[in-house]
Amino acid sequence: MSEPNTAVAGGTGNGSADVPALHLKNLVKHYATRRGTVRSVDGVDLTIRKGEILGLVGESGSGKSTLGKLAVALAEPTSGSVVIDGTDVSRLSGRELRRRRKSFNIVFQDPGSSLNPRMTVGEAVAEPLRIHRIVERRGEARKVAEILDTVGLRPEIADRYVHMLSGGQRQRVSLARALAPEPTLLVADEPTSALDVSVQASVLNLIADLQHDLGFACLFISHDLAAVEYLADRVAVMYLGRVVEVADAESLFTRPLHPYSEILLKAAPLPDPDAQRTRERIVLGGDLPSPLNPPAGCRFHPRCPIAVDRCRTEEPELREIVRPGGATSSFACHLVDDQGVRPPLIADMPSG
Amino acid sequence: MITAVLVRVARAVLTLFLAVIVVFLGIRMLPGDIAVAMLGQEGNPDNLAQIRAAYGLDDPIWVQFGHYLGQVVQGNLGRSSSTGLPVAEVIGRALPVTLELAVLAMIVAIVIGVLFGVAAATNQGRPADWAVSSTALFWLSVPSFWLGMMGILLLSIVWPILPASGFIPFFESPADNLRHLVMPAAVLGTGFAAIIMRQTRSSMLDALSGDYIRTAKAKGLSRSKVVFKHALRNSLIVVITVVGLQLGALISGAVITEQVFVIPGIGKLTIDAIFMRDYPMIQGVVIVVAGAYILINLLTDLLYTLVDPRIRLGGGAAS
Amino acid sequence: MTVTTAGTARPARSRARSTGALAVFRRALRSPAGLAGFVIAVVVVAAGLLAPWLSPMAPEATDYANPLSGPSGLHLLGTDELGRDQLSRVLYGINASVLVGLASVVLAALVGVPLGLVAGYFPKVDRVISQLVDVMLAFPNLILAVGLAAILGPSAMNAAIALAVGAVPGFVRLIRGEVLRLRGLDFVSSAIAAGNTHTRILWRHILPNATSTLLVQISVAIPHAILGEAMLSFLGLGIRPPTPSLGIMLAGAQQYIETAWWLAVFPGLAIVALTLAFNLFGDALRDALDPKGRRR
Amino acid sequence: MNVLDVRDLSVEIPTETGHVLAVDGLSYSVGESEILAIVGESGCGKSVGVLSLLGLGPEHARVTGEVNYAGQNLLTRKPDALRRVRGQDIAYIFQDPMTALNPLMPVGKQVEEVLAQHASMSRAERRARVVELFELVGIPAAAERARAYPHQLSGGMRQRVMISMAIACGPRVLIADEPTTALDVTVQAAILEILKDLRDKLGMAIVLITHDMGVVADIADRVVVMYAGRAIEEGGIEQVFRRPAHPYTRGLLSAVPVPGQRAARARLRGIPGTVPVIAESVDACTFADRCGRADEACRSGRPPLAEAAGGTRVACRHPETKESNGE
Repeated sequence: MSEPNTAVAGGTGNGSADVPALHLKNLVKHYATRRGTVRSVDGVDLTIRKGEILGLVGESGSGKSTLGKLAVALAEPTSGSVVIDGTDVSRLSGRELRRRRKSFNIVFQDPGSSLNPRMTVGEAVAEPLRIHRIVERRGEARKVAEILDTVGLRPEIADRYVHMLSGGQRQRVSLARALAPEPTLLVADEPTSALDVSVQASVLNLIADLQHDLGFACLFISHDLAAVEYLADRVAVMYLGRVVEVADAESLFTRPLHPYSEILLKAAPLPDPDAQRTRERIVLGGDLPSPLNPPAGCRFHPRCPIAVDRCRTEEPELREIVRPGGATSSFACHLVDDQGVRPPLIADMPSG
Repeated sequence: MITAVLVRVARAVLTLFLAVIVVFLGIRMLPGDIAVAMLGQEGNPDNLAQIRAAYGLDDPIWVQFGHYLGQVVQGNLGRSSSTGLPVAEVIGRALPVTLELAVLAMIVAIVIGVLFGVAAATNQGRPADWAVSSTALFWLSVPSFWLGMMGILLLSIVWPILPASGFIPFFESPADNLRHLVMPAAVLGTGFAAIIMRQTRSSMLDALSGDYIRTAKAKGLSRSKVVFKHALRNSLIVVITVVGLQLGALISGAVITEQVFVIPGIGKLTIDAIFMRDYPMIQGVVIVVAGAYILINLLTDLLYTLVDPRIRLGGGAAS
Repeated sequence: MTVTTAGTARPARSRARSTGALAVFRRALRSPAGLAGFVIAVVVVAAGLLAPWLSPMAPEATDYANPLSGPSGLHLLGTDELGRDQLSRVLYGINASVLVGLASVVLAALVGVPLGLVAGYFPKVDRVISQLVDVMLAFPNLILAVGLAAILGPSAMNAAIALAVGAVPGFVRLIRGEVLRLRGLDFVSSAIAAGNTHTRILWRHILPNATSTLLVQISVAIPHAILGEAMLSFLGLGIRPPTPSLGIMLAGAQQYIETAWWLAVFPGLAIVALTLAFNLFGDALRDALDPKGRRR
Repeated sequence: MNVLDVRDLSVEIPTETGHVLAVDGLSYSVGESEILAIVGESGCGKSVGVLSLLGLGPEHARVTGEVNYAGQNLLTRKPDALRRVRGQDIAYIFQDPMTALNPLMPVGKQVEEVLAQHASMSRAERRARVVELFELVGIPAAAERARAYPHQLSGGMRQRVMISMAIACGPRVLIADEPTTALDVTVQAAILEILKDLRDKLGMAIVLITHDMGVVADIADRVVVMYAGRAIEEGGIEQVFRRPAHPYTRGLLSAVPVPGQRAARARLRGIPGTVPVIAESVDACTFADRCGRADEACRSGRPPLAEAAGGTRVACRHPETKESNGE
């Protein structure tokens, strides 16, 4: 695997500004199931710099949620490493891992199940403070009120149970809880997709504001391209357990290099009839293959409109190029040349 | 699929093996000397020594177990200490009686249980549902042996139409056989009917609220097709499991029913053996019953796999 | 990609019901059947516990003048072959049934709940525990109880132990299933991510969310245990005479069923009242926890 | 010409905590070959509304109003007559194609069932027709797939099965209840293409329920925006997207980040507050509590649907007049 040279090689060093907030090295997670081995994450290299939001997009079954869990040591990798602030946390266990959990945290998709129904909001937010001994008991209530205030909740809410809150409020509490120990890395796994459209906006705004104020690095996982475009500095695209493209958001959304990135972008309907109906359309044939048995060669080749023989046999490595304007992009596609040029996709394929 | 079945079978065998160990050790953990227990306090030392030698009680316990296991595998369960008859033979005579009772009871239970369960579910919230559900709840609260006594009181004494006790083998007189078994089977069966009815009702309600039921309705299918072709079949999967589990409980129920109606089946044999302190017999009966129960559970599991294509075929797209 | 929509007509409010044990208990009391069950249970249990004060005579006192006499002003529920007062004996019998029943359920829960918690949370331990549970389940419930009672010898305490052993697998399986379900929910992942220890996750995050399910299971296990005690005593393997027990009374009544129907009827009715009350309330609890009755 | 005409539809659902007025005086109509989108957030009554048209809504729900189809009011028809309409004249597809298909029946059989119910065909004819239908909705290896069980198919294939089931008897109206919500975007695009294609080929009217403005923009001809059980704005999609008059419609549109406008980094504007649960029809605007421009008039009378400047019909006393892009 070639490593993006923006990353500090090896991820050594300590606390210096160059150490990435998160560095995933050749990360693999296979699950044994009754039907065989699911290759959920299958060799991912990814770096998140300090204070940056990296958007991770992909469809169901792409392994993006598993990647999120690996990144905060909620799952143990089959191989590879998860380096946070210079330390491989995937191999830590017990007390040391628990101590380190102060510096990275996660919020989940479903606000209905991500908070303990038997705890009040205050208890939920105070718990990480107690575990990591951040405030003394006396100052706890004040600290909790303060944290609730930063996520836009009134202090009275501390006495309520989760089932008394709306979805949006619950997601704010989740954020408050996750950010209470002031982590340097936050993984947000589809934090808005279970919410109503009108509520999604305020939660996206909140994440943007909090990130701006607190400066944590964020892995923002979503299938909602628009949300990712709104929030992320850089974007990674996953397909069947592999990252197929990483680029700054501007480049990715204006000129995607990998065919899958482009198809994904064009499949998301725009909330504007004129634009939506006049744009070039590419409808993917076939289905997402099973992660039990990913295709040989490039994993996308069975659905790729421009696949050639080489794609069927040889798996493309992630390559990095510097694009006009100085930004860098990484991609895993044989058909993109070093100038970032690739054959156009055939438009209007017959559906099915 | 085949490996899954083999794994399941292997598990059942392991469970049976462990069960045999438990029974074997359980009997040996009895307070006091088995030989004394067998002979009673009057046994003289010579006899005790004889018994010990005959049953190998002086050997180390693993030797005894190895010996016993070897015998069990060959189908030899030892001799009764009270009558001297081979345990396997005695059980062999009692088993068909219990099986007949159990099968009759199960038929009663399934017919009544499924029928009324479907009726209650399809009339949810209406008086019919209320009546059926309350009756089932009441029936669950009635001890079966008391139900048996009440049956005898009403149908054999106050209004004598059925015999109060006893058993006539089927091949001697089928009619008499049935006359003697009607009441025990009804008593045992209706108790389980209540359990099956409740399960059928709740899994039917579950099935009826499924999205695919809405699809079936949206297709314009008639109500009976929706209920029987779509909902019932899906809810029966759950019912099958429950019926399988209840078969074991039915064996327990038979013990006491046989006691009340004086039927010479496994249940009566067990209780008599307990009071006679006939340990080889107790050991034998418990192992046979456990074996039967493990077999039933195994068959239920396999049946389940057969009925549900999601388990049967596996594979397909991950979802 | 699950987006909550109005696909089902359930309004948001009903989905947000609290599943806390206390809330479930209160909801159960709000249903007429649940309230009735609770009231009857309280009355019958109280009658049993207050037997020494309520019963007109000592349960062993014999009225040789009136053996096997039917219900009358003197003996409201009649007398048995020794002329003992049935009402007094029934009250004492309820007392014994309730004590044995409760003791066995408490015992079963004390053993079963920790085992279930551990089995559900630690997959490696689960293999051992589940295999043990399988072995226990290989013996039909009552056969197990009968066998154990035979080994331990007849006594109230031993009956409770024998019944408890039979009830343990139910608790283990239920709690294990509940832990597995809860473990799959994000709040447990969130608790791990917050840096909690396993003990604290089990104790503070998982157990409190399993209490209502446990409550339902207990309410189901109590009538089971009461019926089980009655059966063991009926077979002569439970409470030892002359201590009055409903099961023993029924066993004795068999002999006189043709002449003294009251001996068979009243103790049975007492058992029915007791179990029915608990069953009614247990059902209401289950409905209160899960209105669709999906869980068993 | 209108194929389906819904007048003043109300649906009241009893719940444990009192009843809920899920739909409150909803009216709309859809013409031949027209795609009408009903859009709104969860709990706004859009699904209950269309399910209640043919008695598929929650049990014990009280449905009032008129549902006019082929010169008859469906709400007054007997269950048997209604059953003949279902699947034959008006067909449905649902959100989650996994749960909407019977897990224990091969998918081909499930499609055959509709044919058996409404068309007089032999078994062989039905089977052949199923293969034809599968091919029409783009299911490869149709004959083989017909024998598969739902769990053996992917989400996209399952939804294609649902669609083929719905169009089996050539219905005049297809009601699609969030047909792509459970699917990935690339699959969503394919399913939407199929729906458009079928509309063109078969000329049926489609009522599409969705919460996604992008889907509306892609496929609909007209749109009804629902809020708390009521239609609050209605019009051709050009008008509704260009000059939404209701503050809620505007809020919905500005709450979604617009792709390609990253450079502007315009802040998203959510709508404060939450959707209320309505117990009975109130004589006021139900959006007033979340609306910045609400006044006494909004709280003291229900605003009627009236023509707005932008060409839509809107239920608002203070409609917006500017183009939405001009903000």
